[in-house]
Amino acid sequence: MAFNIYDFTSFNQSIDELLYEWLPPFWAMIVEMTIIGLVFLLAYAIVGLLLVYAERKVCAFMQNRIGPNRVGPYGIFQTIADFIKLLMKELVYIKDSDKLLFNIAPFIVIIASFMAIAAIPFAKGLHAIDFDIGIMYVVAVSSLGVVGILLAGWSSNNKYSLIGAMRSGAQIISYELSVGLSLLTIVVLAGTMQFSQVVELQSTGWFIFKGHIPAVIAFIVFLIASTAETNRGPFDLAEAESELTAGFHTEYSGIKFAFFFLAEYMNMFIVASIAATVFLGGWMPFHISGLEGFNHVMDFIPPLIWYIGKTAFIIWLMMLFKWTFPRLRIDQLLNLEWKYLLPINLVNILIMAFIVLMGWHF
Amino acid sequence: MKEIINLPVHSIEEEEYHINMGPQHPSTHGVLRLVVTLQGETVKKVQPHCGYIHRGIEKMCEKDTYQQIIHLTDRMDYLSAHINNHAVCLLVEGALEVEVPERVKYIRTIIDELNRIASHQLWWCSFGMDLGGLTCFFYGLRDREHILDIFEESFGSRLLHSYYTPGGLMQDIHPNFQKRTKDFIKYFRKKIKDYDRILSGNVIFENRSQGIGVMSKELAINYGVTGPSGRASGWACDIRKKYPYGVYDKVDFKEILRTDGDTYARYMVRMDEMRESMKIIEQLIDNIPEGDYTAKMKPIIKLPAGEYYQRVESARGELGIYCISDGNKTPLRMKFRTPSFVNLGVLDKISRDMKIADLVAIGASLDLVIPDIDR
Amino acid sequence: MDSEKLKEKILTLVPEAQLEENKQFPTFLIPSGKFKSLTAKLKEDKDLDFDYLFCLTGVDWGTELGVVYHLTSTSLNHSLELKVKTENRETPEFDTVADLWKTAEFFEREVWDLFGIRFTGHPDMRRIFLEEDWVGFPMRKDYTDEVNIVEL
Amino acid sequence: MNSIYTYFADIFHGLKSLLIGMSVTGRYFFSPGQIVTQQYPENRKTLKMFDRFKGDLMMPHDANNQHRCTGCGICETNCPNGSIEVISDRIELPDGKKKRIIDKHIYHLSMCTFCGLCVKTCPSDALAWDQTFEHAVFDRSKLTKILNKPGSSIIKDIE
Repeated sequence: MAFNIYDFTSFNQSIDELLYEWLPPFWAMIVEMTIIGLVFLLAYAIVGLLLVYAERKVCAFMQNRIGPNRVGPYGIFQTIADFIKLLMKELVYIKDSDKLLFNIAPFIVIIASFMAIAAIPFAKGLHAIDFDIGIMYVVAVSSLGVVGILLAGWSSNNKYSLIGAMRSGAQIISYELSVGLSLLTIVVLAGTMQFSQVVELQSTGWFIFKGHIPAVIAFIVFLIASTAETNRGPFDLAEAESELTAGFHTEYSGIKFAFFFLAEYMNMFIVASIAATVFLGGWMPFHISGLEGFNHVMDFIPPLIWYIGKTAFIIWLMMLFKWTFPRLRIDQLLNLEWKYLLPINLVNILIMAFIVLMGWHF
Repeated sequence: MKEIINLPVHSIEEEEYHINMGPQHPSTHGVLRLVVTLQGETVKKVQPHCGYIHRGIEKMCEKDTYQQIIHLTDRMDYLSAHINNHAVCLLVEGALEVEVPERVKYIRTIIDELNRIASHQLWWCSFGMDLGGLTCFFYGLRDREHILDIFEESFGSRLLHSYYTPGGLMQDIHPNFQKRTKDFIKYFRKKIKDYDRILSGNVIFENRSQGIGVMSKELAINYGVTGPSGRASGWACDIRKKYPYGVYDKVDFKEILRTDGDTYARYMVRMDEMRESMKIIEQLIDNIPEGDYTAKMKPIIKLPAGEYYQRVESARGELGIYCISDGNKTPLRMKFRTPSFVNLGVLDKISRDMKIADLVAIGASLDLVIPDIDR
Repeated sequence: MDSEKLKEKILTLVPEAQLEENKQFPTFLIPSGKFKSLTAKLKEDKDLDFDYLFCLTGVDWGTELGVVYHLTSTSLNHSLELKVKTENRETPEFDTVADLWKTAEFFEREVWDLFGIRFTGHPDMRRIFLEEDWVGFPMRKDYTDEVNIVEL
Repeated sequence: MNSIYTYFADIFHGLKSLLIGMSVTGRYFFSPGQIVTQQYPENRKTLKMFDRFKGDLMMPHDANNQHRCTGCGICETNCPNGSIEVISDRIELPDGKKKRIIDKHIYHLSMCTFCGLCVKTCPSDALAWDQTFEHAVFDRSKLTKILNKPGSSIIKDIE
């Protein structure tokens, strides 16, 4: 296979062996973890900044504007300038707030999103850890962030924040179901929860094409539910700028606010990565069976590019949602989940199981 | 320990709390403060507190001549400044029994309607923004800019024009005025379809607005809610039809009426009004008669002693001016019955037992302009 | 109902009312004692059916304080102007019409705020624009404020 | 059965309306030619205001440094905000008559509401609107301007 030239497995292994040769096993592990941590931290910050910039540019183009264009060429340093500003801003102390929870909340949110990244395969062999229950792990960990949001709203001693946090709690608990079930549909098809295997299985065709209509439905449901889970428009009820001013992070300033801000964008990146990995084949190139020449050309595009392209497409879709639709009301939001998404999802998973049982999938 | 036991027991469902919406809040469109009593997320009571930009325009009018009053009325409802000016001009002209040239009437009617479209565009974009669709805001402002350009070319300013004077106009319209207006109508007929596609037909929007803040016809009359908000409840209160001024009696246009009285009806009435306004402009723009742009007026205007009431249809409803003159060059009392002030009164009534999100939608659909409330 | 008939009808309802001639609308000066009963009849009577109070103005004529009511009937299309006046500048007080026409609730608060005329029976008689601790009533002719009012 | 039909009809109607909405924003995203933003400080050279634009009050002077203002003060009385002050002087003409000329025509831009009454009522057309609009200054006193240029005089025939 042509994409073996882009395989990171041997590269990683050589570093691993080298470290264990030089250092005692304990220290080798520590150093390894530190390296991985630093790489991820760096990638996290860069992706976050890029996404904020991309959001501004994308929404500007949708609104007939240019967007940021003053700091650096095409305004690419705008977000960096903004983060420097946020770093230097005063951290306002809120009277009668629960200080411990107030300070801890942004970290919970950002750690939850950080943990979820660990399981995502960026290319062959390029992942921090390859659980055999990777999908389950990501779903479980990404829903931890709501604890941070609830604490932030609760501890701020502000009614706007509290309403925002409560909305967010109700919302994420509901939509967690749909995210899980729509991923489960694909797990039924794939027969595994390991991300690397899920991707390998798609070398003959992406699951969204393999799984007939149920996979398409699951993809749409996942898009809707994951948009809701990341608290992005039209499901941004927790922030609800025109109703609650800023919702749960009304009282946060400076770097603590930046954490929430960054976590929101990273959550978007994570769910987009999962959608790309599970439905669109992750880093697997696009193949059409029978067209060998075409497939060969596709193989020469590095898997990282494939992965980034697919993720970017889904992120673009989510931005399109946010900048087109008006916001839902809280009861309509729960209606959508419990009356529409959940029943459809349950039926969908049954159909998928039936298809797999009969061997009708490609 | 005993004290704790004897504390009054509140059940969580019954407990109410207050939040301050405003004076600085994104969806009050200015410095209006609403003290909202909430039970969970359900609105139980809304108490508006106004006056944050009360400038005492009525008091200032008592010191100003009638020409000078014009520029104060600009600053009440700044989104339909021309229509406010028109009311003062009609009041003075009616009191002095001056016959203004036909040309002036035509031009005033066209500009009023352009101003109405501009106002409704801004309402549309802020309405979309209040519901969470931020892109609407930019589309509305983008198209409004074309009207402001027309205004700027002819009268030199974009928002507060002071273009009408008692008896006529400050200066004649710019030679480009007709061409630009026709271009705009052509442009906006295309763009208004986008408005419908992005908001009117959207399922989320329909769910957010239908059946929200229902106002019956009797309620609208009792609270005096005029303008598009009143017409959405089925109350035919269009001053342009009932007491025609300008050349509204010569043009063919429909009074948009809806019977539902909810937020969606108020929205659709305004959308249809924009189309009706374009129809009015199309009928008039090629037929502006030649003539003077102002009637002969004395430099110092003194109204005969007496009382005068003049009303016009502003973009938000009935704008009434009640003027008591004692024969001097300044009025004894000038009262502005501004539509936003009256329409605000109904907010508490129709937003009870709705959610906070609905309160925002209802407030936006009433199209309140805060300087118009406070004056 | 045309204005002549309307004038007769009002005069039969309140014989003490003074008709003012040559006005835009039929205008009556109503003694404040009779005002409450008259407004109730104006609203309830099916021949009059004044259901829309379109303007309520507080006026300071120099010596007298008063309120001007503009009423119209949306079904019968006739209008009426009512005035009440008082020479009492210390504690002027009239009956409220906010129970008949809800729109008067805000108008009357505005009149109280700027003219200092109280309305008995008003559900929420607070200042509307100014703060509660504001001294004086700014729209009165004898109101002075050296600091904030600039004479040109 | 009917309720099931409406359930699915609702879903498809909803999805369709959402797709229509997305097509609008999506279309604008892929047509950057429709961008309307003006790049303000960069386009200063090409940015031209309409000739009727009310930016700043000015007193036109001709090549001989002569203006048309007689100092009658009508603009001052007509100004609603007191943003114009006319300080006039009396000089003796060679034939013994006294004539009023302006000493200073002071204009407070900070108080002006651009109502245009001064320009309209001026009997000798001495005032006009200027099209400048960049009025930002660091000191408020700079907004008070003297409209007649130093050493200027009145054109002969103006009464």
